[in-house]
Amino acid sequence: MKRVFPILAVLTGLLLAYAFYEAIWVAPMERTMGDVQRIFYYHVPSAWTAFLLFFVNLIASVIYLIRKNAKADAVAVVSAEVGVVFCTVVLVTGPIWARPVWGIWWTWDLRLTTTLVLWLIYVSYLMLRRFSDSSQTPKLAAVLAIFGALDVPLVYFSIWFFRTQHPQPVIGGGGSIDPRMLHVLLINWLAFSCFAFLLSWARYRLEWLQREVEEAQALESLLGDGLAAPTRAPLDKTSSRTGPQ
Amino acid sequence: MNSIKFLYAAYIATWLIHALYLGTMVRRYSRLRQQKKNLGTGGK
Amino acid sequence: MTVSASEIPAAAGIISVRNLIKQFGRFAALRGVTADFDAGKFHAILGDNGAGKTTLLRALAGLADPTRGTVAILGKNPREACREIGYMAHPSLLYDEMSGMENLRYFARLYDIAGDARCQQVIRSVGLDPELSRPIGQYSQGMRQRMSLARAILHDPKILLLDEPFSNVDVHSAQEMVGLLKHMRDAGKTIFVVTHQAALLEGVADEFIWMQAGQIVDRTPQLSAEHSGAGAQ
Amino acid sequence: MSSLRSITLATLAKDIRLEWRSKDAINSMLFFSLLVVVIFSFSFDPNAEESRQIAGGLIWVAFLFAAVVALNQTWARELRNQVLDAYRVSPAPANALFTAKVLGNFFLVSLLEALMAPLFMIFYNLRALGPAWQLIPVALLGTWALVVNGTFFAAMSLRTRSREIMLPLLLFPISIPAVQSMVEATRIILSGDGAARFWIVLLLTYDVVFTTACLALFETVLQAE
Repeated sequence: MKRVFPILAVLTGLLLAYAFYEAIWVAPMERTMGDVQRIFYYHVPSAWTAFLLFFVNLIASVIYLIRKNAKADAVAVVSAEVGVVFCTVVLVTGPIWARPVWGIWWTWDLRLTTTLVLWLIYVSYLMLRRFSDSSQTPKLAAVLAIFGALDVPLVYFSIWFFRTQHPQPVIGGGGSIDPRMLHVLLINWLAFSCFAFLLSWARYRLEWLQREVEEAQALESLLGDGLAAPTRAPLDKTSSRTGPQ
Repeated sequence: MNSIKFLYAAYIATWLIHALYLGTMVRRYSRLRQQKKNLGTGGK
Repeated sequence: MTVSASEIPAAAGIISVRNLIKQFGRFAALRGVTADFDAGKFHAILGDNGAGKTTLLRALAGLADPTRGTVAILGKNPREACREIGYMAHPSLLYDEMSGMENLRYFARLYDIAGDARCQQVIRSVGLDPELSRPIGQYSQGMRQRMSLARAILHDPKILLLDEPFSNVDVHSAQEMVGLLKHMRDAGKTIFVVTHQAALLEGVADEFIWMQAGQIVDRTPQLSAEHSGAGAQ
Repeated sequence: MSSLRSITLATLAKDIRLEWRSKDAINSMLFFSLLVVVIFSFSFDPNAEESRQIAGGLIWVAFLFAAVVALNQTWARELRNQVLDAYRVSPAPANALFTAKVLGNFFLVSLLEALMAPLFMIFYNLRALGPAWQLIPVALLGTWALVVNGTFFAAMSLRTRSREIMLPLLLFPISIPAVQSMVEATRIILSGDGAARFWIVLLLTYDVVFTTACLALFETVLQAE
């Protein structure tokens, strides 16, 4: 198991490099916007990856609420955190792209605004996890994740209708796309998805380590009180290392 | 057209964000490994 | 981890606890409590602060979900058996701005008890006057504890879980409350009292349960009997 | 189930009686809302046409802050003596408590809005060009959207460290579509250009979706310990 991670890391690195090469040289230059349009190949895949991660978070939260197993909760934490990172990338590259093309930093474009609202929802999700330290944090966070997911379609429709009222420039342009560009886009998306998977896996192992250390400290604080409890804690002797609950 | 600057800015920004995140993860990882080692020796 | 009723062993007395572990983040409040309690007994739970007494009581009342292990009340999940559980905590669990009668009338409604008769009867049984219209906030600590006890026994539960019922209550009131509890135990109720004033229950409680570091370390019929672990005040 | 209704009414009656007796929440709410309205009026001095465009946003942001202050008080009385534990131990269904609290908050916030709206009309000398009666459903549905989620998240933030700040952090992101619908609908009604029907339908959907979610998940949040 240990060896797979570095191999996957190298493969992802190569894939990212190849995708970068495709985006910079291979993809045809866009007639109107010129080379700056190539931000598209980082901006859009990051958004799709972020939405994918938030979807994973929803699934993991629902599973946790039903079966209460700690692994689903850990996956929920990881997917939310890595999702927010990718969302940040989208929210940073968006304005950088809009500035040279339309001369404005921010446009209430449908996709960009939806991403912004999603980012706000999942940052509040992470805040809730950090602020509530009770043993029931996972349950509260799972409930909030479901609320967040229910909110997404409503956000999308409210902004979509708002856009029809006040049309504004659309990032990434609607309508059909040059097949070669689409090809490069998909390669980049594949590369970023692998990278996201790698990040999530590392973050998952970090989360598991954190929980193990937390549980060990909990036991330590009780045993460490120097109390010679006559009946040794059964937890030490009998139950094997079943991993943190 | 100086729009190329924005292209590089966007790409750099992307990897800067990912690098920052990886940095926090590595820092937390080493801090936890340290705590785990302390636990092993029973010291606080 | 809530466990479906079928998995819980039925025949093991009125309350059975199996390897109960409760963890609050880093702090393990209960570290594997396994015990059975019979009906109609008066149990005193003793131990230092942080021994897990209150957490155990809350787990029995269904207020604290076990991190691991199971708790069965009358063979059922604590929350399913809540009609048979009377819980009294250190805080009064009453509204300060309302009088005793108003409070009980509201809680009676939660238990589907209509009319004031039961409320008046219970208030009198704890030695208070039902017509007292002063809000709870202006009661003395002793009166507030008695009204809190009244709320706990309002729906005539089989099991009473009382957390520090005598704390900072004058000796006379405390003895009166002990007398009332003794009377209820004789009437067949199962009573658990978490307290630091073990001396009050000398000769009244059927069993003294000593807790320490999240565990039951000993169970003795008398207070003074030899036991290990924490001393009683 | 009759017990659900009777417990809801009993809890609501108890809350109203307590609120009537102390009146501390309603007084502080009123004064806070007045302050918000006045400060908003100072900071903007629009002419007639402009005021119709931005009044919608101002009014609803003012109501939002007043509502958050009210929602933070929802569980204050239950927290003082851990009365929630008495409720959790009883066989009473969690949704009865939740419904009673939401209705209580709804009346309180609606009362605030009813008192603040005339002030806005005066300060901004607003006169709706569009169908003014449509403001009623917008206000009712909008207030319900804020209150139902607000009460739910207030209960959720009871378990967190910094309770007062946690509620807005949880409530605002989720309420963005609702607030946007209210603001847009009000703007359309005041300026009279276009129909607010879409926004009212969206608000209705929002209310239905989140009221269902709250009723389904409140038990989990209340019993979380």
